[in-house]
Amino acid sequence: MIDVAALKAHAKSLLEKGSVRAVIGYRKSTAGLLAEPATIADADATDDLIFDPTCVQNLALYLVNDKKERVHSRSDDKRPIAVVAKGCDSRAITVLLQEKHFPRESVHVIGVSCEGTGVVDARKLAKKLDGKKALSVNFDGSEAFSITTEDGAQSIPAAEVMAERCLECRSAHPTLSDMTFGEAKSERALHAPFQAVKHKMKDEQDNRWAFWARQFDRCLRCYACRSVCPMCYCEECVVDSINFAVLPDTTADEKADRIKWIERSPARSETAMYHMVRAIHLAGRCVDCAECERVCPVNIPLRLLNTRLEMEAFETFEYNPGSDMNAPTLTSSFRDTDPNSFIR
Amino acid sequence: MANAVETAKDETGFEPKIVAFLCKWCSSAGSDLAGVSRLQYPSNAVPITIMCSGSMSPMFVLSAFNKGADGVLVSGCHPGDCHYLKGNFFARRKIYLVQKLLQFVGLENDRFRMSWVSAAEGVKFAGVVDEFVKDIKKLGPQTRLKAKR
Amino acid sequence: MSQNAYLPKLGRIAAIKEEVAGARAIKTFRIEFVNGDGFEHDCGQCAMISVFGKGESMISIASAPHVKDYKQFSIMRTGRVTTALHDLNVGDVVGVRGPYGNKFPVKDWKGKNLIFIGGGCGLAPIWPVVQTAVNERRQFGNITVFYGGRSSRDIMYRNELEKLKGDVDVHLSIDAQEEGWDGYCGFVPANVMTKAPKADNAIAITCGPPIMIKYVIQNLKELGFEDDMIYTTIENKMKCGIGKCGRCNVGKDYVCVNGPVYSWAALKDLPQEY
Amino acid sequence: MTKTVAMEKMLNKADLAAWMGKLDSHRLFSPALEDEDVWNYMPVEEAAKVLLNHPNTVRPPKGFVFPQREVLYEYSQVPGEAPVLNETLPDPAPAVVFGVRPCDSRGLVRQDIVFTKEYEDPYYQGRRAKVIYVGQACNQPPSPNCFCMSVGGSPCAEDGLDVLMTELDGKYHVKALTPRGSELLAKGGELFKDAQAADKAAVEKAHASAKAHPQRPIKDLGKVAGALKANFDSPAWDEMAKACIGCGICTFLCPTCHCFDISDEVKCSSPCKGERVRTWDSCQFPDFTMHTSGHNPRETLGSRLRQRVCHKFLYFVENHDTQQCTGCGRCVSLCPVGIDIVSVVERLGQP
Repeated sequence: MIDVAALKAHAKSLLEKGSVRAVIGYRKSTAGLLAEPATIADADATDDLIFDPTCVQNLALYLVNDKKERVHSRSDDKRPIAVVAKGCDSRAITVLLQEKHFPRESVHVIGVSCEGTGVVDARKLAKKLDGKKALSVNFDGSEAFSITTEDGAQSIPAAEVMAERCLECRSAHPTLSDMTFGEAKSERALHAPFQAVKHKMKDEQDNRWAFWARQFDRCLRCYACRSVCPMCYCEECVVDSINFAVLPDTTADEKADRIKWIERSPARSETAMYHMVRAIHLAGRCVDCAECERVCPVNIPLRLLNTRLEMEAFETFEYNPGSDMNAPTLTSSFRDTDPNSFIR
Repeated sequence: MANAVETAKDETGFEPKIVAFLCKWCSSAGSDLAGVSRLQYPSNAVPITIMCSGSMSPMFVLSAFNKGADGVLVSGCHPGDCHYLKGNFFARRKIYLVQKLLQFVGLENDRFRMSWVSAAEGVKFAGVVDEFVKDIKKLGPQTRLKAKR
Repeated sequence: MSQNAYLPKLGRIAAIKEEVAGARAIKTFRIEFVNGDGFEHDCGQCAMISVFGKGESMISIASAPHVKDYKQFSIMRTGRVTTALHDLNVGDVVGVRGPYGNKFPVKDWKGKNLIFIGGGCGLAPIWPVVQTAVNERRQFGNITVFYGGRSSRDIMYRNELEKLKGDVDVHLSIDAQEEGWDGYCGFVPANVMTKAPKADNAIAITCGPPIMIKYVIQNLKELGFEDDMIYTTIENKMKCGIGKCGRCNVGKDYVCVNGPVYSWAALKDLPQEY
Repeated sequence: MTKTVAMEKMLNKADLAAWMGKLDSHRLFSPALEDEDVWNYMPVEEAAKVLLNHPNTVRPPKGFVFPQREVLYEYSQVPGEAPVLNETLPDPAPAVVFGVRPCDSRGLVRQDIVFTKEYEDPYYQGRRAKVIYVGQACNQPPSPNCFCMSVGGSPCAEDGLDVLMTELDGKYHVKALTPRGSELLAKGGELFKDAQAADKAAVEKAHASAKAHPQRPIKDLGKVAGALKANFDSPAWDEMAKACIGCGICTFLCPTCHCFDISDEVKCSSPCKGERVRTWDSCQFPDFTMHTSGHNPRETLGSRLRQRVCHKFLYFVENHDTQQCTGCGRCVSLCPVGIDIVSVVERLGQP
């Protein structure tokens, strides 16, 4: 079982020694059950740090945001920033390192094991509790969560309220870290990998289109899926085609000739394009943290869409995003044995 | 591209609009050869020359469908013949992924195609287009990803 | 207003004058309304100009209110819409809706000395005030215009400024020395300091790059100008022009309705979100 | 909203469907599941299946009058010639929306202020005139993050509604609040019985018990604006926005947020044909305020969080003497990273 006190002590000593600028971790939220990401720069505030199954967010995102902010504020503090990373978070950090988004020495990774159980799915839990409000969720051995409601604590089999992505997780333990807390349990495999995608692929093509068309029609275009994705770090996204990163030397022609790939209207065609472009851009980069799906206010199954190409990466090209920061990326490499028969 | 897609529609029946992204060094030359050889093949394909199939952005494919293409063809040099040595190998991987995604979302399989056509293969190019047009005619107009305009 | 505020009136480009060439080109467009449509405006107000297929941009009206036959706009080529505008020819038709925003309280300034301080394309928003003051010359005291550009090629309204001389004290400046330039060399705020206009019974109206405005205001205060004697205009991204789209919101104000004209006394209380 | 039109009736729960059946000259909407756990206002397909005990909808009902996409006009222009503009004012069929929570109807009142004060927005007005709102008092808080009473509302507030329904044992207490609401009740005819003194007592009791449910408190609402002004330059804004991902959830799903973008959607480039459309936009997006020059007055996440909170609790109060937040709790519940407007106001909006 993970020793949160030791985690806090480690974070505190890092800040006290001044060896990191800040620690990105989780703390209890006032908004609801799920933890909230916290960037802690004050050693005394490390006591707020928590780690339990409500710590769902992928904190690699905040490394990307931190970099943007440092560029903006022209900070010259060269010390690394520490980040608490679950298995999926650490894979995301590995992809960012692989893409040279920031150097390895600029980040101190505090790996945390999400044990045998992964994190909780708030929607599933709410259903399971049938209207009762969960006050806290804790790890309870390797197969259960201990859940507190007004009526007291109860143990629930983790598999019943665990996030889908955790059920299919192929490497639950951090693949990259400077320090790890918790038991190393890398194999979880409660469900077969890509089970959901494979199930959907069995559907008739016309039905699949009917399914996705309905999902695209419901999209609000709030861009939460893009904003929460650590891999969506582009300064300029295809959806913001009028407003893009403008530098002092950007010419009027460059601004005027910008291609407007996607209209802002939440029409099916535009929304389909938006989600498909994102899926393509994530090919071989998506670490299946499923944050896009979790944050979607209208519940669009984005994980299902984005893991389709991950399945292809893994099964066809034997490529596992976030496993090796020194490997070439999926689309910047090829093999002679790559599929060729689909080409005429 | 919006205008390129607006090719004339045959009054008597459905004439597919195909956007063909052809690499400058092989497939584009192959299509020219088909033309100068006076080969009979359908005129439904609007050619857009790109420097290399490896420079083909998935955005172009999606945008063509968004703007109303009934089919999209990407064509490059045969493996080993790339002017830039390995551009077409990168293309193969990328286009494979795009195809899988389009199919998963539910676009009809026959609407997106890749081919290897060398500068000498005018006949092959004509055949690829001919076959593509026939397959798309069976499907009818592409409505799934097309923007309402 | 019962009319549809979003629907532009149509205006034909009657004349185009190239003020400044190069990467930061400025052209002045004279637009005459089609079909007897149109609107009247006050000094400092703006209008939304449409190039159909490209979009709309908020541009200050550079002609004086007493000119009724046309509206004039001096526009720098900087983005999608302005580039499209620069590509248009005389005779082309654009959309114009407005007028938007508040106005310079020119009527309250009668009998006062007016000091105009402009930089770059910042002369355009205050130009209607200059024109009005010259048109009603006897109603005002001394009129002084300070205006500067990066180089002599960046000076807009060159001929118009020449014509003012006699009625008005004109002090031109360029940033760096050039052959054949007999005006001041250096930045606009410094030029103001060397001529040191008197603050008694005076109003200063300034517009230009934010950094210029900052130093102009600093210098004016040194010269004894009170906060409510200094006027400037601010800008923000705008879409609707009628205080609904929320884009130009600064504090409780919407620049398209409560601005763009501010006295420094009012502006300094506003958050610096412009 | 005056006493002269107030009309109190009782409707058997089983007769709700029959009443809806008599409203067939209107399009009917009620909260229904759009997807698993996602409640939304959907067209009523089977009146008998309508239940009005829903949790708060994910989307507020603002889209009925302020849709996410509105075509302002169509244009077509042959180069060198004058364009032809075709104004596309909406003329929707009349609609009745059931199950509107009081916080959302109070949101509507705030949108009315924005869209009808000074300049009347003809698109908004065109739709607004055609939509009748039937409210549903919240006997139970529909969301764990409700705080309507902390911002001057209540679970049985009537502002913005045409009719307020309150569920009682086996019955609905139905109160017409506007002439439009009275007409709607009149269409129900015999289905409605006059509310008796006992019914009125029961509804008062239900409302009192609804108001007694604990909610997230905001202390000293009257002092929040002043405190926010005083704390405008506080570093706490940046600190609290550290976790913000800059998405549009909080604003798109807010019943009061009204910011929009206007853009051209080109259908054909020559001759130029297209539509000028307005779409929802969000002050939380980084490009919302970016000038063409690249200068961005609100470049940081902190400044954008501050804009959202101050617009609701300071600027709107200064301009219209009321908060632009009705305490529906959506932005709190749906924020991916737990940014909580109540906590923010607690921290920076207290003297």
